[in-house]
Amino acid sequence: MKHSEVAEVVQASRSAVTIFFIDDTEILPGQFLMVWAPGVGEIPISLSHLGKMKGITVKPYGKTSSSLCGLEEGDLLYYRGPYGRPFTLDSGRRLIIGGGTGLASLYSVINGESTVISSARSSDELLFRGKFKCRNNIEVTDDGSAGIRGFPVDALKTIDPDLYSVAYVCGPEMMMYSVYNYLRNFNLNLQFSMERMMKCGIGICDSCSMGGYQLCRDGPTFFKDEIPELVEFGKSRTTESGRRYSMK
Amino acid sequence: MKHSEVAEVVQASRSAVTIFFIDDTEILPGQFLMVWAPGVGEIPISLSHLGKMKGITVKPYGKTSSSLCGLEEGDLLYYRGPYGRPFTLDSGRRLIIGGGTGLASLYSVINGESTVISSARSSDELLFRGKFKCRNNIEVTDDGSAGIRGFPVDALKTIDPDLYSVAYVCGPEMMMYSVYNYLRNFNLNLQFSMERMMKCGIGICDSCSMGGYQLCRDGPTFFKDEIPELVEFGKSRTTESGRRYSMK
Amino acid sequence: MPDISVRIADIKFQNPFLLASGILDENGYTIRRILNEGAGGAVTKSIGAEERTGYIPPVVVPLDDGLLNAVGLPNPGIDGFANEMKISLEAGKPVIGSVFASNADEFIKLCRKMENYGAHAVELNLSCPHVKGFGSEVGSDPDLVEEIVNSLKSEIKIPVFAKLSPNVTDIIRIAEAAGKCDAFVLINTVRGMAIDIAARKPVLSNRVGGLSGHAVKPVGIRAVWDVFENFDKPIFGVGGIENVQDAVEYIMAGAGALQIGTAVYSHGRGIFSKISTELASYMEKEGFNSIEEMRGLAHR
Amino acid sequence: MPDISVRIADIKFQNPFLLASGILDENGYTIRRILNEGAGGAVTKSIGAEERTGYIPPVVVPLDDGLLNAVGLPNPGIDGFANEMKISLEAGKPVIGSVFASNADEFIKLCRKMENYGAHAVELNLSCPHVKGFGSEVGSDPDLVEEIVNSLKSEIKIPVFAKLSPNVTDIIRIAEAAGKCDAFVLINTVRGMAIDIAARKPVLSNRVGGLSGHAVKPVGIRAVWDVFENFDKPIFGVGGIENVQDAVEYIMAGAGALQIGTAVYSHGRGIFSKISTELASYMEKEGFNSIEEMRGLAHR
Ligand SMILES: Cc1cc2nc3c(=O)[nH]c(=O)nc-3n(C[C@H](O)[C@H](O)[C@H](O)COP(=O)(O)OP(=O)(O)OC[C@H]3O[C@@H](n4cnc5c(N)ncnc54)[C@H](O)[C@@H]3O)c2cc1C
Ligand SMILES: Cc1cc2nc3c(=O)[nH]c(=O)nc-3n(C[C@H](O)[C@H](O)[C@H](O)COP(=O)(O)OP(=O)(O)OC[C@H]3O[C@@H](n4cnc5c(N)ncnc54)[C@H](O)[C@@H]3O)c2cc1C
Ligand SMILES: Cc1cc2nc3c(=O)[nH]c(=O)nc-3n(C[C@H](O)[C@H](O)[C@H](O)COP(=O)(O)O)c2cc1C
Ligand SMILES: Cc1cc2nc3c(=O)[nH]c(=O)nc-3n(C[C@H](O)[C@H](O)[C@H](O)COP(=O)(O)O)c2cc1C
Ligand code: FES
Ligand code: FES
Repeated sequence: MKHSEVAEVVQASRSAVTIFFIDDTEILPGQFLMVWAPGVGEIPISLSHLGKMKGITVKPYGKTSSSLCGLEEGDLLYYRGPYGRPFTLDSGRRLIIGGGTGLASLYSVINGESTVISSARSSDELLFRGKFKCRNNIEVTDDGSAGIRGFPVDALKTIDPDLYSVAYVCGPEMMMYSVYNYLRNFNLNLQFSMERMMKCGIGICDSCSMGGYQLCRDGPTFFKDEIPELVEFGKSRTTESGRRYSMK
Repeated sequence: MKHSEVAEVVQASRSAVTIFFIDDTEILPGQFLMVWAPGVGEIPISLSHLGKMKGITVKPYGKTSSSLCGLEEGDLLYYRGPYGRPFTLDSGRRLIIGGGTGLASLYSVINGESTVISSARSSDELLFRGKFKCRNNIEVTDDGSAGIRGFPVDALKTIDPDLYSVAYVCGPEMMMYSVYNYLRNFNLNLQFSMERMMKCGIGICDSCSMGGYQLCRDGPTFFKDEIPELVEFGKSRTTESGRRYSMK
Repeated sequence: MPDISVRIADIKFQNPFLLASGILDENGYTIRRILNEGAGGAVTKSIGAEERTGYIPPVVVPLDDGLLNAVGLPNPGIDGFANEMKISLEAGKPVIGSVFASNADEFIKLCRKMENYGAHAVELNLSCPHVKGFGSEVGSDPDLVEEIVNSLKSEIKIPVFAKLSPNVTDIIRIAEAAGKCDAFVLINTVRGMAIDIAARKPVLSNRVGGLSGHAVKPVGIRAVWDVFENFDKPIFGVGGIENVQDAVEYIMAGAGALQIGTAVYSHGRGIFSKISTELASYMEKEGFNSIEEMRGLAHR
Repeated sequence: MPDISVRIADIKFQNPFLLASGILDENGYTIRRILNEGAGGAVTKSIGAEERTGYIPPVVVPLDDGLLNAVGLPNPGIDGFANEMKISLEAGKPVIGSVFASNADEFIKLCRKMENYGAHAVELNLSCPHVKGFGSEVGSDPDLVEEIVNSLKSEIKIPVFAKLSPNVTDIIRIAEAAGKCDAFVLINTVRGMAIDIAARKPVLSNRVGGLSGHAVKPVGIRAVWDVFENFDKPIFGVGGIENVQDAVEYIMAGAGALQIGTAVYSHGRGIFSKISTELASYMEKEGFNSIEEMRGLAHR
C-alpha cells in the first residue's frame, strides 16, 4: 500500500471534503485510487485534483467514506493505484455533467470554455460551488433548492448539445443512463465514467463488471460507441454477493 | 536454466574437448557457468572461449564431465550463469600459469606478449597445444613426456617473474599453492582463479568457501593482497559432506 | 497445425486453458465474454447454498510476485446463480460449476442444481484457505472428502472434479480420499498474509488470505507431479500460469488441462487467446501433435 | 540511537538478524566471517549423527521470485562438526546448533554434543521438506514432536528452539506439541518443484525441493501471526526477509528476532550490517526504542 501525508482538508460541499496530499506519480483525469481506511475498509475514489498536489473529494456514505472524511492534516492516507482507463482530453468545447460526487472525477477536465451541469439532491450537496474554472455552470437539484429543479436531463434541454464537441459524464447510474439516452442522438462525443461496486480495483473479482467489461480496468471511462456493449448498463446490476437485480 | 545448441566440438587434448555454442551474453574472462547434464549432474566450468561464439573446455573426470564430453553438434547445452568475479585485464606482459584444465579459464587472457606455462600429467593431456596466441609457451609434464619434467614452479625457476606485470594462475590447489609461495616474493601482480567443489555457484551452500569467502561469488579470481585472507588455501578443505581434512 | 484441444472426462475443450474459479466468473456476462474471447472453458465462482456477501475490502493485496486474496466466497447462493449459468452457457463452451459446502448432503444439493443448470461438470472447492467451515477445512479431512466424493459420484451424472489444497501435510492422502472423482484440480491458493507496516495492520480485512500467481507455481508443479505419480486420472494444473513455458511445465509434470486465475489480472483477459496461439507454435516447433503426447513427459 | 539488540531465551543478540540454517554455515570460517561482518548470531547447517554427502547437484534452482533447493542435508556428522563450532565461536557471538534426527534419543545425543561444543542453543530441524525420514516427516507427527521436545528439555541445559514447517495442515497443532520449547523458528521452506521444459526433466536431482525467498514471505508472516496469537513464546521469523520493511513486517506479526537465508544469495553477505543500520534508522524515525515495542503491533 502506498501512503502520503494529508496536507490539507477542505470542505467541498456541506458534507463532502477534499483531501489534499503530495504524490509525484502521474495520474490522469478519470483514473481512481483504491483508498484504504485501515481496520475499516477500502473503496474506489477518483482524483478530483491532479498535479503534484493531488486531491480526492469524498462524501460520507458508509463506514469507509466517513472514516476518510475524518482525516486531518498530518494523518496518513493509504491507497493503491492509480487504476483505470483515463479520459481522453478532446479539443473543442466541453460539456461536463456530474451528479453527486461524480463531479469529483470530472473536476480536472473542466477548462475555461466548459459548461458544467452540476446536480445533487439539494443546494448544500452541490460540489465545488463557485470553484469552477469556467463561467457556465448550470445547477440542478432534486428539491429545487438551487438552480433547476429536476435532473441533469432537464438542464440539457435548456442548451444545444451540438455546440459542444464532447460531453464528460459521471454520476449515479440511472442519471447517466438517462443522460446517455438523451445525448446519444446528438453529434458530440461522449465519455462516460461508469460507477459500480468495486472490490478489487484490478480486474479480478468481477464485482464491477458490465456486459463482461471490468469498469476498474476496461473503464471506468467508456466512449460513445462502446456503451451499447455494456449490456447491463441501466438495466441490471449485481450486489456484493453477486446477486443480480433489475434496475428498472 | 539457459540452453544453447552445440555448434561444434573440438578436441583440446587427448581426452578434453572444447564445446562451442552461441550465446550473446557478455561473459568476462575468469567467469564460469554451472553446466547441467540433465539426469546426471551439474558442475562449474570456466569459459575458455569468449566472444559471440562461446566455448567451454571439459575433461572427463566423473559422470557429469564425461557426459558433457559426449555432447555432439546440435545437442543442447544447459547452463546457468555467468557467475563469479572475473579477471581484470592488466596492461603489460602477462605470465599465464595453468595446470590441467585450469588452463581453460586462462585461455582468453592470453595475448601476443604473454608467456604461457602449461602443465599436465603427460604430453597428451596438455591443453590447447600449439594453439596459443603467443610464441612463448613453456610446457611442463609430471612424467617428462613433454617440456620440463616436474611442476609449474620448476618452469618458473627458468624465467624472471619480474619481467612480467601480472601472473594469471589456475590449476589444482596444491599447484597453485606452491606457485603462490614462490611468486609472492616477486613484484608482479597476481590473479589466482581458485578451484574448490561448487554445489550451488551462487554463494549459498558454503561448499566452495575458503577462509569465509565464497569462491563462486567473491572469487574465483583473487588478487595478491587478498590471498593471505583465504586461510584455508593450501591447508585444509571440506568434502561434499562438509568434513574438513588437512591437505598437508 | 498441432491440435491443442483436450478431452477430460469426456468433455472437449477447444484449448486447454480454462478460467479458474473465483476470477471474473461471478457475473454471467463476464464468463460469456471470456469464453468468447478465447478461454477453452470456464469454472464458475464457488457457489454455496446461501447468499454470502463475502469480506469487506481490502479483499486483494497485489504483491511483487503474486497476489494475496481473501474475497470470502461472495456468491448469490445456488438459486441466484441460475441466470448467470444461462448467460455463461450461451458461449457454447464448457462451463464447470464450482461449489462449496460443509457436508455431503449440501454438496449433493448444489451439484444437482448445477447439473440442472447445464453445467458440464462440477468442481468441488475442497480447498479455499480462508473461510471458516468450508474449503480446506473440509478438504483436509480425508474421511469427509471420501464421503462427499463417493456420494456425489452415485448421485450426479456429470463429471465431478476435486480441487485440492496445497495447505495439507500430505496431499496424496487427500487425493486418495477423493479417488473416485473424475479429475483432480491442483492447486488452490497457499495460505498467507501481508501486514502494512505504516498502518501497523494486516491489509486484508480477513487478515489471512490465499497466495496465488507466479510465486506459487513451484508449489503447484510439485502437487501435480506427486499426484500424477500416484494416480491414473486427469489433472487440471492451476497456480501461477502466465505464459506458454509455465503451461508446458505443468503439462510435463502431468496436467492434462490448465486453469488460469491471477494472470488474468497481471496479463488481462487477452491471455487466453495469446497463450493458446503460443502453445500451438511451441508444439509445432517441438514436433508435438497433441497435448497428450507432452503430458507427464518429465516423469520418463 | 534506538536499541536493536534482542534477548531470546536469555541469549543476547547485538542485532536481531541471525544467519538461517543451511546458508553458508557448514564451514566454521564462513560462520565466523559472517558474524564478524555483522550478523547478530548464526544458526549452523543442520547436523545429524552420521556423515551425509547430500544430493548431487543441481541442488539449487534460482527463480525470479525465490529459490528452490534440495541440498539433501549434507553434513560431516556431529563429531566432524566439533572443529567448525570451535572456529565459529571465535567470533564471540551466539551460535545456535541446528540438528536433525528421526527420534528423541538421537536428538538428545546430538544436542548434548552441541551443548558440549559451546552452542548457545540448539535448533531442531523439524521441517526440512525434502529428505526422507527426517525434517518435516518427523515434524508433522505431533506425538513424536512432543516426545522429542519434552525429553530434550529434561536432558539439555541450553535453550531448545523448534523450527517448524509450513507444509502442514495445522501448524498450531504442531506448535502445541512443541509447546515446551524455548522459542519457535518459523518457517522452513515450502515444498515445491521446477521442471526444465527443454530438458523435459525436473531440475533438482532430488526433483522435489523447498521454496524460499521473497515468494514465501506471506506464508512466513501468516505462520508467525498465527503462532503469536496462540502462544506466549519468543518467535524467530524467517522466510523471504530482504530488507527492513520485511523485517518490520515479521516483527509486527510477532517475531522477536529474525533469520535471513536466501537474501544472503540475492543481496550478498553484506545484508546483515546493511539491514541492521536500516532498522536502527527506521526505529529512530518512527520513535521506537526497542524491538520489543514493535513486536506484535499488528495484533492490536
Ligand atoms: C470509479 C469510482 C470512483 C469513485 N469516486 C468517488 C469519489 O471521488 N468520491 C466519493 O465520495 N465517492 C466515489 N465513489 C463512490 C465510493 O466508492 C462509494 O461511495 C463508497 O464505496 C462507499 O463506501 P462506504 O464504505 O463509505 O459505504 P458502505 O458502508 O460500503 O456503504 C454505504 C451504502 O452505500 C452503498 N454503496 C457502497 N458503495 C457503493 C457503490 N459503489 N455503488 C452503489 N452503492 C454503493 C452500500 O451498499 C450501502 O448501502 C467512486 C466509486 C467508483 C466505482
Ligand atoms: C570455478 C571452476 C571452474 C572449472 N572449470 C573447469 C573447466 O573449464 N574444465 C574442466 O574440465 N573442469 C573445470 N572445473 C572442474 C570441474 O568442475 C570438475 O572437474 C567437475 O566438478 C568434476 O565433475 P564430475 O561430475 O565429472 O565428477 P564427479 O563424478 O563429481 O567426481 C569425479 C571425481 O572428482 C572429484 N571432484 C569432483 N569435483 C571436484 C572438484 N571441484 N575438486 C576436486 N575434486 C573434485 C570427485 O570427488 C570424484 O572423486 C572447474 C571447477 C571450478 C570450481
Ligand atoms: C481473487 C481470487 C478468488 C478466488 N476464488 C476462488 C473460489 O471461489 N473457488 C476456488 O476454488 N478457488 C478460488 N481461487 C483460487 C484460484 O481458482 C486458483 O486455484 C489459484 O488462484 C491459483 O491459480 P493462479 O495462480 O492462476 O491464480 C481464487 C483465487 C483468487 C486470486
Ligand atoms: C540452500 C538452503 C539450505 C537450507 N538448509 C537448511 C537446513 O539444513 N536446515 C534448516 O533448518 N533449514 C534449512 N533451510 C531453510 C532456511 O533456513 C530458511 O528456513 C528458509 O530458506 C526460509 O528463509 P529465507 O527465505 O530467508 O531463505 C535451507 C534453505 C536453503 C535456501
Ligand atoms: S473491482 Fe474487481 S473486477 Fe473490477
Ligand atoms: S558453490 Fe555454493 S557457496 Fe559457492
